[in-house]
Amino acid sequence: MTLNTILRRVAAGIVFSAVAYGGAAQAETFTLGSQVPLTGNLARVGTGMHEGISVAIAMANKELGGKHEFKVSTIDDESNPAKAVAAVEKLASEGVVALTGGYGSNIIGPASEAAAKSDLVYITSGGVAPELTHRDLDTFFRINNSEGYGKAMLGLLKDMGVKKVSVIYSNKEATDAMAKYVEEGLKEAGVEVTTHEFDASTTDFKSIMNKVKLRDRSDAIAMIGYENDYVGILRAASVLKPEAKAIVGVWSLATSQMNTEFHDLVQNVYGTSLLPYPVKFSGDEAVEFSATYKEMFGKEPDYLGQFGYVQTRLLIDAVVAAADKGEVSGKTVAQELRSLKADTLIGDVAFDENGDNPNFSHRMGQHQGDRVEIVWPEKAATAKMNFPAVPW
Amino acid sequence: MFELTLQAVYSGLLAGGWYAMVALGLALVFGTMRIINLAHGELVLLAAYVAFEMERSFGLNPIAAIPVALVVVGLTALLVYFLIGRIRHDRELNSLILTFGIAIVLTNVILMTWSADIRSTSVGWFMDGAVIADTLFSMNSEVLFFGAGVALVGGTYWWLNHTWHGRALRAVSSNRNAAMLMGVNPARVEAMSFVVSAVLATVSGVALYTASVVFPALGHGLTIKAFVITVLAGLGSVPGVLLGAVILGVGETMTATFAKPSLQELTGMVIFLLILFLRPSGLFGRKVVGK
Amino acid sequence: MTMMRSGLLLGFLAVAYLGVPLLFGGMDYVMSLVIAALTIAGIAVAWALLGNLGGLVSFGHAAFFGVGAYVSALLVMDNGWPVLPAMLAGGLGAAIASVATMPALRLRGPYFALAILAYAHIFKILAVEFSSITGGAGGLLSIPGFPTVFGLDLASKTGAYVLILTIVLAWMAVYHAIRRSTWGLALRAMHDSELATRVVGVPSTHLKAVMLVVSAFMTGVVGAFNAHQISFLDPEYAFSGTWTVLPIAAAIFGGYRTVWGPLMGALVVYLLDQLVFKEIMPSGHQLVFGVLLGAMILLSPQGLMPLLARLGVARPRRETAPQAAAPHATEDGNARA
Amino acid sequence: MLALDDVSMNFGGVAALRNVTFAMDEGETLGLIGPNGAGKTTLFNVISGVLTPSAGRLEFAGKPLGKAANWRRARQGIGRTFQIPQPMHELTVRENLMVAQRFGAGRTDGRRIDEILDLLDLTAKQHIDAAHGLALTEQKALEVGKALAVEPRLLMLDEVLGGLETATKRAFGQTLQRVRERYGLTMIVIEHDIETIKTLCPRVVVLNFGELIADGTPDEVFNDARVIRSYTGDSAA
Repeated sequence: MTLNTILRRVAAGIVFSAVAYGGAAQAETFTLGSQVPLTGNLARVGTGMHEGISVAIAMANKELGGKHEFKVSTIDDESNPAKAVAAVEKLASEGVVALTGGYGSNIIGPASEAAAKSDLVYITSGGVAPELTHRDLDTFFRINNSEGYGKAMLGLLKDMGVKKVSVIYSNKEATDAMAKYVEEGLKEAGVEVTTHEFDASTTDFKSIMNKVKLRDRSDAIAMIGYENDYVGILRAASVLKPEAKAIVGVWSLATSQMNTEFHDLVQNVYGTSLLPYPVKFSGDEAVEFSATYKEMFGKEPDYLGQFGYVQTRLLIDAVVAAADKGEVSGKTVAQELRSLKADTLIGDVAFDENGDNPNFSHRMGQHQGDRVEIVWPEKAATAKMNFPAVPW
Repeated sequence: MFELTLQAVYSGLLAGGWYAMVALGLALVFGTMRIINLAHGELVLLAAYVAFEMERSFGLNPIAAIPVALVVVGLTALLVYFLIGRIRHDRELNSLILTFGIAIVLTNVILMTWSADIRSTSVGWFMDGAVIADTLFSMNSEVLFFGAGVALVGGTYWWLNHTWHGRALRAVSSNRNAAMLMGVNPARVEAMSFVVSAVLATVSGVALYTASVVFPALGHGLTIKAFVITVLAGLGSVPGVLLGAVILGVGETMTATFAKPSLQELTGMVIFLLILFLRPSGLFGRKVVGK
Repeated sequence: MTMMRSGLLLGFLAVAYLGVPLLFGGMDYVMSLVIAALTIAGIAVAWALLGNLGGLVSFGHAAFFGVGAYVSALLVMDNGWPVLPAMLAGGLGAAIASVATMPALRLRGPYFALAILAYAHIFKILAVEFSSITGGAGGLLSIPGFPTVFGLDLASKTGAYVLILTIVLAWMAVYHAIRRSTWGLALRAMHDSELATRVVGVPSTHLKAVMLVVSAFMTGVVGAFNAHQISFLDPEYAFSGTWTVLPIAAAIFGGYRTVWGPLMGALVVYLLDQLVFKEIMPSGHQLVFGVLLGAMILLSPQGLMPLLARLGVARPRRETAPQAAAPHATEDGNARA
Repeated sequence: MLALDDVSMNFGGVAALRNVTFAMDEGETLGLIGPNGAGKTTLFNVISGVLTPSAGRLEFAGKPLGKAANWRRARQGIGRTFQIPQPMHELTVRENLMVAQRFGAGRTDGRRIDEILDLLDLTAKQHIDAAHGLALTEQKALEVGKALAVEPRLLMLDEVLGGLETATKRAFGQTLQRVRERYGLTMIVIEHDIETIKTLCPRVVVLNFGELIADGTPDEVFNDARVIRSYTGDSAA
């Protein structure tokens, strides 16, 4: 098979699918595009978001009751920016009405620019870098940002009244940025900070923890990494038992999965969390979300699913609103999104000029026994925080 | 300061015992066949996942899962051996590309079978602290598998020197043609080196599963570490593997303690290149690197 | 024969420079795929040059790709260089970096392969650590794109396609020219008979070193191209193993001892992967690369092009019988006097 | 032209050459003989830079050779052949000579290559794959051809006549004579065949167990008691 025949087939395929989708649009069916990492080093988080997107589609279709129908066309970007761009372009050529997905600021950057070129709205919860919303893209939206995570972590640490904090962080893009943010915030508040940067391939954290224990002697330990890093750090801490009063992490930590799979290890550990676990239902949407998620995937929803769900739900609402007014385009959907104010699973969402959600502030949860309780901010708390308390 | 150093050396030592187990499997095959099995790390990882599956499905203790893992890893290793045997031309380099391909296949098979989630044992005992004199800290699993590592490396050493199979293997390793003249069937010896390598991979994989967390992308890094140690040791030196592994382990923990933890990987790579350039025969072995 | 060959070549050039943009220029997705495939092809040609002529199998071309990308991006962003000269400087930077890897030339096959891999690791760690220059783990965002040259906007899909196509073809021309020269003859001979070439005056290590520098330069320019095309860079991406794995798969598949092999291999492997295998198995389709590598090594280590040639599709330059594990002459010639 | 002073070569305790000393004048042709394992090829390897001697000094054309690499010595004018022919793989016969000329002599001169091919009777075979398409005699001729293409001043031939039929051997011996006259070469010839040595070499040097035991005209040497003793029982002589 020569290159040309391959390309010809591709071209034929694209023409065919464009026709097919064109026909479908008249039957009030909208296809959303989703470019997410299902393989590569972001596979885990991408898959989580993807599940949330699927739940949003299922719930929306049920609610809309045949008036409109939504489908999602998903392409794995393999955690690679070039492939993410190609994925967006392919989805655009298939005639999707908007895009939901994306993980990693470095991948979302070029992908959302490609979306803008095709006049498609791109909404995500996977990229928290500040630069993303300073690119003058009218079609880019995100429901969370690093300030939201950082504010929550800082707020908790400040409320604890700790004097000295050891920050242990992975030298990846998002974790590195977050660590800098937390470090500066703490210093401004007059808290003494030491930092320990580690490589993503590190598995034995005893050396770092020993420095925290013998040299830093800090009141609190802040971890900024991913699940495998947390497990490694917590295991090292459990063995070495530094005299800290609290150990705090960010994403991927105060989750039901960590609570069940690493139960003893994570006791009293804090992490960002939107909902307590088991979910204490507040409002119909959360109840239904949780039920649908369990039905579809046979497990408790986690934060990735929640974010994926919320971003997609908002997008669907905007598409429906635009359709009801007569025209679905990048411009109209963006307009709808910008004018919307919603109370969602992750709190109030309203987008500013840049497509950012300034309302976004995370909550901090704490593993307490079989539960993850929300302990910060006070007004959202479902339980008192155990402090001082560590897993060991 | 003193306490930090002591703990760094201790942690490095324990890591070294485990590294030695991983590396010896690679070094053994390398010694007999002059082939670097780039899928070795994936074999280690495969054992870890088999232990995980046994624990998840049947509630089996990871130690008890070793026989099952051994069968799976052993058969996979023999398949690798069989495929290498089919290379016709320039075996030394082509086997590198072949096993590289096999490593990619295994990584993706693991990913598709067990997903990208992180996995670790939930048997609490492995993670409990083992403290010596209030100054040296580790987890039970680390001490256990350090012991297992030293015992296995020692056992392999004994086996190579005191059994006929072992001697045959050494004979093939030092001079294939001469060994053939002595009536040794090199094909069988090579297959045997793969089996022994699989045993080592299995135990080290289970150790990994109990002491750390596993995820599909881990295998490649393990192979590289094992190769670094093999070069450090020099060809045909079993004690060299153990010592090389400890040097790497301690070098890493010392870097993490006294420089920056993020430079830990760099230490290994720099030691590796220095040995290659300055002392290509390794620290202890026969010459492994031709001009 | 020669007439037919130049006819074929002209036809190919016409299709590549005119046909493809006219047919697919409007389809961003298809163009993106082809650009990505050509990027792989550019590295694959460089890899093949080193593998075939230098006799050196590298497992760390990502090192040169990343250095080229960083040098070019930083020259443009921090020093205001125009993009195209900066790309050449990126290649130069990679060439200079390759000088640092030269001690590895003394090493035999597998050791060289893995030593270069170690360099790729080291460069990546350095890129993370020297964050004041490189932006550290966060990387560089919004790297300026290509300019407009002779009325062609290189920043457009078609423009980027023409640019990378030109780069790949230029590298193939260099590969071809070196291969045909007496240098190329000596280099190819060195692979199986190094001593025999040395005693007639061929400084084999020097020639290998030159091939390493040339290959690194080529890879660096391709890395620079990618940085300006994707407009972002971070250490993990720039030094990713992908930049080693895919080109090797492409070169092995197409046949790295031919000039056209790496290009054909890259197009077939990449497009098949993205268009076919990705559809069939959404997760884990990289598995196919592994299978492909293994299958080629076992079934046709000379690659697809020679395989097709053997089947009579195209005519090879000269058939060389595979040496069935011929024992190599001892290092010191025949030392038994 | 060439001078060896006290040259020794040890392989891990085994002495392959012991304190070998001799000198040659320009234009001389020297026969190098001795039983198997006497160190003849080792001596070639030392002179051509394939091996670095354990001790001793070498001088070529008035300059010390020092530690110059083997490829550099080829450029300085030392050409050699191998006992087991080592054609350059993947190249044709002509390309073998082109590479040798380009790198060894530092120039490209097609006419000289034609001439060498003609002298060695290889013209008809010039486009054949050198590693796989040649008969033994042709392989030996190519060995000589490569060494000649380097445009050497000293040509060292390692049993280029070995293993050939008697008639072929005689013809090839004459070819070598012509070559020497044509290019005015200094030559060292390793050869087992006494007749060939007698016709080609006015001077003969004998090695035994790495030691130089005789140096003189063929007649002197072959009547030397030590030489005869060294060959006793050695069927190859």
